[in-house]
Amino acid sequence: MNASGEFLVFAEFIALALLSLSFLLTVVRVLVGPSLPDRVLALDMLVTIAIGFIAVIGIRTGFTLYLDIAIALGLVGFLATVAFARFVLSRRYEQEFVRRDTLGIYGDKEQ
Amino acid sequence: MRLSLINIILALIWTAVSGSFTLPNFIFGFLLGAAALYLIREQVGSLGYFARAVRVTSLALLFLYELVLSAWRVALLVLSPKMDLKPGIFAYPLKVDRDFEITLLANLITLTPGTLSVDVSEDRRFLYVHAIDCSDPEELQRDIAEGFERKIMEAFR
Amino acid sequence: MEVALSFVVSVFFAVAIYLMLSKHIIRILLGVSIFGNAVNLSIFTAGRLMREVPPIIPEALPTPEVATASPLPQALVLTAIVISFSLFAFLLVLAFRAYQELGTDDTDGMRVAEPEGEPMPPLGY
Amino acid sequence: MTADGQWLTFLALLLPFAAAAIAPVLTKALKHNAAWLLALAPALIFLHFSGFVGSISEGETLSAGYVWIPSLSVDFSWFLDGLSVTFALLITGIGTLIVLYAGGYLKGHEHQGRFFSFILMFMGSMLGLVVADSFLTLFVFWELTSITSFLLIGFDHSREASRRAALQALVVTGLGGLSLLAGLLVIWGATGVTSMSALLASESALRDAPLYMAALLLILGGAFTKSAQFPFHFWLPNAMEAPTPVSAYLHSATMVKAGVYLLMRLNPVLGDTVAWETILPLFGGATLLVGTLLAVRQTDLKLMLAYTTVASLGLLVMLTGVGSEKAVEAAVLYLVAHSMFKGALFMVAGLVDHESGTRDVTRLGGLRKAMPITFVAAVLAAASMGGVPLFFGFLAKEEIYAGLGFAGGWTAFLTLVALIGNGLMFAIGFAVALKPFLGAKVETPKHAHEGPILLWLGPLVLGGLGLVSALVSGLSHQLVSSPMSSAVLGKPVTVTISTVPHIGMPLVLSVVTVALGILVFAMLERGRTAMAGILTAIGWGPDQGFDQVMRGLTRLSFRVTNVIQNGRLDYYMTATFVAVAAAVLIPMGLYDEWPTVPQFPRMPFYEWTVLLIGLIGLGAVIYARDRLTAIVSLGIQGFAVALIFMLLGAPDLSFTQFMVETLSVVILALVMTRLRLSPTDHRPTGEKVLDVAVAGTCGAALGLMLLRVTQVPFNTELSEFFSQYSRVIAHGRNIVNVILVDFRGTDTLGEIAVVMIAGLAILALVRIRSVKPLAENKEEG
Amino acid sequence: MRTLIFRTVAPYLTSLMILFSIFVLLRGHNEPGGGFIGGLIAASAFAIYGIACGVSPVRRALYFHPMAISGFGLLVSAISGWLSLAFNVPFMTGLWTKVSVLGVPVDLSTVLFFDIGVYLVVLGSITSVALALEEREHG
Amino acid sequence: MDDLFNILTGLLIIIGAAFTLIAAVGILRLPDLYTRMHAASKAGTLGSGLMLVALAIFAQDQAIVTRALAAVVFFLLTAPISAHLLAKAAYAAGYKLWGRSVHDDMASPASEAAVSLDDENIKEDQR
Amino acid sequence: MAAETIDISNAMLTAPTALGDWMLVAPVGLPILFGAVLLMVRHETRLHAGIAIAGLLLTLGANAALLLQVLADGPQVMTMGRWLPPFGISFTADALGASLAFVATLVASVCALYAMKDIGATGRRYGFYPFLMLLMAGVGGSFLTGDIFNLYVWFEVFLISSFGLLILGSTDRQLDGATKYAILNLVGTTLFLTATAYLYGTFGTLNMADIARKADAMRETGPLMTLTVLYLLAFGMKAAAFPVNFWLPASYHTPRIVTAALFGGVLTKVGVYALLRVLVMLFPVERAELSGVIAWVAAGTMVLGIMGAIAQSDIRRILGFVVISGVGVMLAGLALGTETGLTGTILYAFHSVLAMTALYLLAGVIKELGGSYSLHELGGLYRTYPAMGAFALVLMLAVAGLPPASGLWPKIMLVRASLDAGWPWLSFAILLTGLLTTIALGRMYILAIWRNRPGQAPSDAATGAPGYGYGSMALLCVPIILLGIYPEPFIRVAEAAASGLLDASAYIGAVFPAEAAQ
Ligand code: NA
Ligand code: NA
Repeated sequence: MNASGEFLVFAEFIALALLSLSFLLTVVRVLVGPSLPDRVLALDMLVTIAIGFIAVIGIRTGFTLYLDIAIALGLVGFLATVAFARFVLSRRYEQEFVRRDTLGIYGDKEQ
Repeated sequence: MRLSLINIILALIWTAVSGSFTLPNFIFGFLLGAAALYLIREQVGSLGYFARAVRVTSLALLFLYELVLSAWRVALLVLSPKMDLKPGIFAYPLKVDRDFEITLLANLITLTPGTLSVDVSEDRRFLYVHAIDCSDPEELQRDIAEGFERKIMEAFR
Repeated sequence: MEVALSFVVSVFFAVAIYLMLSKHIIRILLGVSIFGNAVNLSIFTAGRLMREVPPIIPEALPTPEVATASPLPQALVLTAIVISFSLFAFLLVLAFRAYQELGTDDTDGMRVAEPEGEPMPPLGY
Repeated sequence: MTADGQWLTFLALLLPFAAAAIAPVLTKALKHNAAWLLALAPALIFLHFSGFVGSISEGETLSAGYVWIPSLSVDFSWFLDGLSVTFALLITGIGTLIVLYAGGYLKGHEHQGRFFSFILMFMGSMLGLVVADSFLTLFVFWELTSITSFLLIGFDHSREASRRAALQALVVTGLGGLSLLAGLLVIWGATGVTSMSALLASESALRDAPLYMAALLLILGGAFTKSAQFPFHFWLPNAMEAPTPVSAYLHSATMVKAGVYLLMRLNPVLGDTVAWETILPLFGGATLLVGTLLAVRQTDLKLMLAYTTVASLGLLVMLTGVGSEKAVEAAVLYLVAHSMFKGALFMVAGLVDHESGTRDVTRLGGLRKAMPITFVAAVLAAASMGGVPLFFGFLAKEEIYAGLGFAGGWTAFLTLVALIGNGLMFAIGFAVALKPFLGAKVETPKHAHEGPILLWLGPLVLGGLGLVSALVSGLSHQLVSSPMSSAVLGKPVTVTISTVPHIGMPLVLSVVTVALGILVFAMLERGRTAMAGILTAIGWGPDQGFDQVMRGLTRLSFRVTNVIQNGRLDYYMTATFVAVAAAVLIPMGLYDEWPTVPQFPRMPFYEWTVLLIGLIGLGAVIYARDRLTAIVSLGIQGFAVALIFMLLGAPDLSFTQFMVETLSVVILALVMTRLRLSPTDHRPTGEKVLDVAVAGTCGAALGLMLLRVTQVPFNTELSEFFSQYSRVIAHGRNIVNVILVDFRGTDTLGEIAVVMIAGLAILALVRIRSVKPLAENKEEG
Repeated sequence: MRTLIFRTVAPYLTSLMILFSIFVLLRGHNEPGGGFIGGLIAASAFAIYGIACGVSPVRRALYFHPMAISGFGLLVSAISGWLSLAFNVPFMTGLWTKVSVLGVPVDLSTVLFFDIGVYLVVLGSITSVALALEEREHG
Repeated sequence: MDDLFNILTGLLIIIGAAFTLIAAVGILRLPDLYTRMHAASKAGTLGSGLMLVALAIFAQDQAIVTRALAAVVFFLLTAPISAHLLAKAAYAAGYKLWGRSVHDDMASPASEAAVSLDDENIKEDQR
Repeated sequence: MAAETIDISNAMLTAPTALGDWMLVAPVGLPILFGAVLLMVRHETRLHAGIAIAGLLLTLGANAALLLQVLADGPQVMTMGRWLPPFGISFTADALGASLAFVATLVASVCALYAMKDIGATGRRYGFYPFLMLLMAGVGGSFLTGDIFNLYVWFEVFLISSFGLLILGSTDRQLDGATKYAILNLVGTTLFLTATAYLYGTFGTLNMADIARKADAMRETGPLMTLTVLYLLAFGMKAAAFPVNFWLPASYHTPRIVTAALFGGVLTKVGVYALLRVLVMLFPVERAELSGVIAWVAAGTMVLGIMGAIAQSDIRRILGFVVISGVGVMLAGLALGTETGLTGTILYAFHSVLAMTALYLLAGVIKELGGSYSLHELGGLYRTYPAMGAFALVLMLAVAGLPPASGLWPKIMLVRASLDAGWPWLSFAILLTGLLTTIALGRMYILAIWRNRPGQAPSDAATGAPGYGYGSMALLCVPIILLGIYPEPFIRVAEAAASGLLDASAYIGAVFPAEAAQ
């Protein structure tokens, strides 16, 4: 393997490391929330990271066919977000729920 | 826009039917589709189609530039140890009024620096935009009006 | 790799079962979904693992030139995913309809088919 | 037997069922007069079986039949000897009279045709029982008598007492039937024979078999329940709820005699052992005493007769158990006599009831003028029952005392029992026969007349036969008593007793019996009061016991079922998963199928990351405060699974998993918009700990099993085959897809059927609303 | 969810996804994909359409009831299997033929029809579910 | 030529992954939903887009290039819409802006009307 | 890759397929075709019954032809896609599968007839007949497939179809019952799938004949005991064996009666079938090790089942527990594992399919004429509807194992087999169960049929026209009585099935003819 090839392997390693870290950080946001839209946003972000991850794995293994999965993710990944958005919207009138959901996050801590 | 999409669809159909999904074949299909659209120009009004393509390309390039810039700014903001944020939502008065144009504008705004389209008012006169730095809403409004909105109007009118 | 997967599968099973043991129908359904994943991973692992090489024959060759991941378990898992998804969707809507009709999503409260305090059958003749 | 004869016997056995089939139609057309036609059936069968008497009296036996169920060694075969032919004649002879009697008794009853049908079916079953050779054929007929008697006893189904009596008879005799079945199967297993004729020919094979005791007890279980031996006697008096023709038939020559028949039939192979000679006399004697004492208590004519039937059955069992030549002869004589006089007396009782509207002996009297023929029949029957000289009953009684004798302590005791029993039966027999007719005329609910010929013909014939058969005792012994005794004893014997009394102990005992009987007859009222007092003091009997058992069974079942099937899904799930954990861990432990300790896996860091994300997602689902968080977290683990698939060379799986997870979350979210949100989990801590234990054990068990499986050397033949031929024959480069649509396309066909049906079922779920008034039609979108 | 922005983009997005789904369906025999994944993508497309623009435009667009489409898909798949009957080969045997469409040789096979059936079943069923759930109910 | 492509690919994936990480950090650090969305919809999109482009360059196969570009386009098409929908829904549902937000034009009464809720209500089960 | 370089005979069967072989596919393929068509004409509800009955009768004909073929020539095989076994999915019909498929289709046809009355336009529009057809496809597939993963797929097909049938009507009781049914059954089939994953991981094959011939070799290395116990549990759950039978009493009384009839008759028998197939044919050594456990399970199931029946007031719930009790009786034969025992089990399965279906239909007629299912409220039927009294009697005798109906001979065989095996306690349990069944159903009979309607005039409830019910029951009573009075042909079939299980060589030889020739 020549130098550029070694660089590529190194780059893959770095990229995968960064992506792994990104995954974990985003998962933390899913866990801590605090509100439902925050979690949904983080889930959406996971999909975004996954697309990159797939691309890097495709490069690493040479099996570019993984790209199709990325395309599908790009297309449908946002379906979940749409569904949740729709859900959040439909709960608009349940003010109580939202209050509980947001209590002590934007209100207490930050202000 | 609609015509171009139809053109793309025609191209895709071509690739499917011809059984080889390769870029040259797609481009060939696209050209065939364009020709087909040209044949029916009187019914669908595709006259300015090719001229407009140039302006669309220019819009796309602007967008790409803005996207990179935007990502860079987010990076700086996020990585700065003390984030100094003045976020807020401002109402942007729309000049464009077609659904397609509003949508395009909103999406471009979302993908570019510090702004994010939240909603369009019911009367379609305002676009509500969330800005990460909303200390000067007028400045932001001006940027949009001079930038994307103007380009969109150039490209699609 | 099978070892790691076996461990992961254990946790999947355990979590799925823990959820299914609760009294809330939605939690049970989440458990069902995870249960399905656990089984799918089991099938996949049981067919032995192979890193990264998909069972797809290169365009130029009649058969794969290198060892690929085992295709059969993948096909089995695919079938199983589809089936468990269908069942999951059904269960979900069923739970929702049950909630509508019964007014509860707590299985302790779902006592219509087998109500509490039913009388004994007649003791005479 | 010639082929023609075999065919005729076969027809004869089926004829009652054929007659039963046409009875309703016939009765609809001819009303009660259908009895004359229907009675032809048993009469013809009687004639058919009479034809065998000659050859059998010369010591022949006949067995013939057809192959029925060769796989189970069951033949539809019959065995004709003195015992079975006598029974067949009694069943069909008395059956003829009963059919006629029923024609009169149920005249105008709306379901008379049904009644004929039932009683003819019963007759057919009983007939089949006594002639059956194959064990299982016998058993089938045995059970059929239980079932048809259920229908007959419950004939008057709108009364609770009838229903109770019917069920009771069904349960008690059903219990016996199962015992009999087990007994027969044990005999089959022990001796290898499957028919009575073969068993009788096998000499002492059964007696020497190690399972003799089991076989004996099981057979006795069948015989004692059917023949109403104490403590199973209670169903018989209750069966008096049936219309009188039923009582007259079931309790004279049939049903209850089936047990006795069985004991007599098996005496040559089961008898002559200490167990036999102890158990049978013991239970028989007890039954005799209990039956007579309880009979004293009764005022209802039918019940008085019923309890004496119990007593008589006890006597028969006792005699059969003693098993000596004389005792068996006595049993045979008494059985024949009893069939005749008891049939007659029941019919008399029914006739009195039918004409006067009551059968309470205390409310009857002075009917001799109004019902002279009935009176004659009653007296004739009672004389036989009481053992008055010149009657067949007398022969029986003489032979009983001759058979028992005063030989030793045990038989002396039995003789005493017989003496007391016979004395009491004498009294009750005459009470039934005389009390309604003699004395001053008592006002009865109906104004009594002599009944029509259909009603009095039966009792008169049977009563008369009791006299005639004794007068021609030489002939009747030759044709009936001796062959039957020989059959029961398993060796040729000749019965000689005649109407001329023996001089000696039997005569003395007979005299004592009569004296005792007259004494009791005179004091019957006082005895009745005394018995009533005693019974009240005891306050409990097997009859109440039956109710208690039934109620107790229901209550017990109710409690047990409510514990097991308690309607709580979480309990069901817990039990199920405990079973899962046990199903994996126990065999794994017992058969040492544990996995070996594995090496720590070597994997690149990003694979660890993906696994970690999956595990975090799982944890998040559990710890989620609300369900929405749980759903989002569900997305994480599904997502991780998809990445695992991708990293392990399964793009199709990864693709599908991403799609499916997304759609799962979408559908969850769509549905959740309709659900109220409440906290996710409020189980008490104890329950949570239990659940954690169960889930953890299960998970570990299934994971261990997976690990174990992956340690088996693997045969990759299938996957190799698919790789090899996927492209060259199936024209596809994506092997997974080729498996799905070609190699294993049938799986996929089923899979899409699942998808389709799930879609339809969900549509049905969403669209169909439970019926609410008014909205019904609109909802059918 | 009928916001102007979403409503404007959704139809295009839907048609794009449908195209992509057919692409995935047709190349499934050689590359990752196939009827099932294609069907899922198509169903997602209609779900998005339905969420954005309401259910009745989707129903009108599909013309047939989604469950009827699903039934048709099953029929197509089953018939692909039964076709073997005419060729003295067992059920579900792949039968291949080349036909010329406008001079371009195209491989036709029962296997392809089978996969199309799978696609239709999944499309029909999942769409039916999504639409049924999307429709607002009474009470 | 291969060397150039290798290096380009390597650089693109590192940059792309870095942007993705920045987006993730942003999601974690930024104070409210609306500001976090900025990180996700910009840095995240760019990051993954770059890595897809890297794949296209690496593959040097027209079919792959086409699909990679298509993926980027699809992605650019859907990302802003999901951001918009989520933001709008969250706002309409009552999730407040961060306390130190300086401006809120949507908080006017007119915005009540701006929320057009809920969807068509068709009961028919046509054909 | 030119075609001529490939020797197809290494991968594919080259012999042409005879038309008769298609009888193997028809019991699955026809219902799927008809189900699909029915779905396409979903709104033409008037056509449904006709199409479905036509489809079922065709299927029944194919089943009959298959059964005759199997009885005459031994196991029949068709390997799908022409791929050599074990690579393709082999449908393999032996006497067991073919006979059960036939009986199941028979009762399904009768149910389809009854459904013409029981299922209204709404039920039809929302898929009653497609559900029914696909249920039968699943059941038929389960009985005929020779591939264990394929068996799982057919299990799921009939499971999801049963869900559909169960919720048709959407009353609160149905939804409650269906929830428990669905979740517990899902656990059951998922366990089945898990076990199959382990099996594949151990054997590397899925073809049952292949597994059967490799089991001896695998016994050294593979965890076959654990595997077998897992299958026992999974299929035991499907068969509703104690202690994993909760789902059945929780749900069988909730759907439309025709659905309950079909379920009560057919579904648990598929579980029993799978137990026989897997435990007896694939893992005979393990089964023998487990026979004691199975015997206890059998005894517990039959006794607790019938006690459950005694404890109920609702006729449908009584019947649900009677179904369970019958499963216990069938498991007795599995525990014994002898030819007589298995023959008894299979014969009992025939009986149970017919009798339980008929009993549920009877319950439907009772409800229609008596206005209730509750023993507390019913009565006064005997006087007005003697024919119903007769049907009820025959069916009661059938399940109680009394002559002249179908339950007698299988019970005798099982008692005999357990005595032969030296397990008198098991025969005692069977006989006790028979007695308790007599009590349970006898009580039901006298209370519901004989007794006058509590508190009302006897003939008040006379409302419905029971024509369909009588017709359906009559159709079922014919084989029920035939099995009672002339069981020989049934026993022959059951015996053939049992011996085919015990000696799998014919089955294996049919799938791998080359091996048989050696
Ligand atoms: Na922006
Ligand atoms: Na899932």
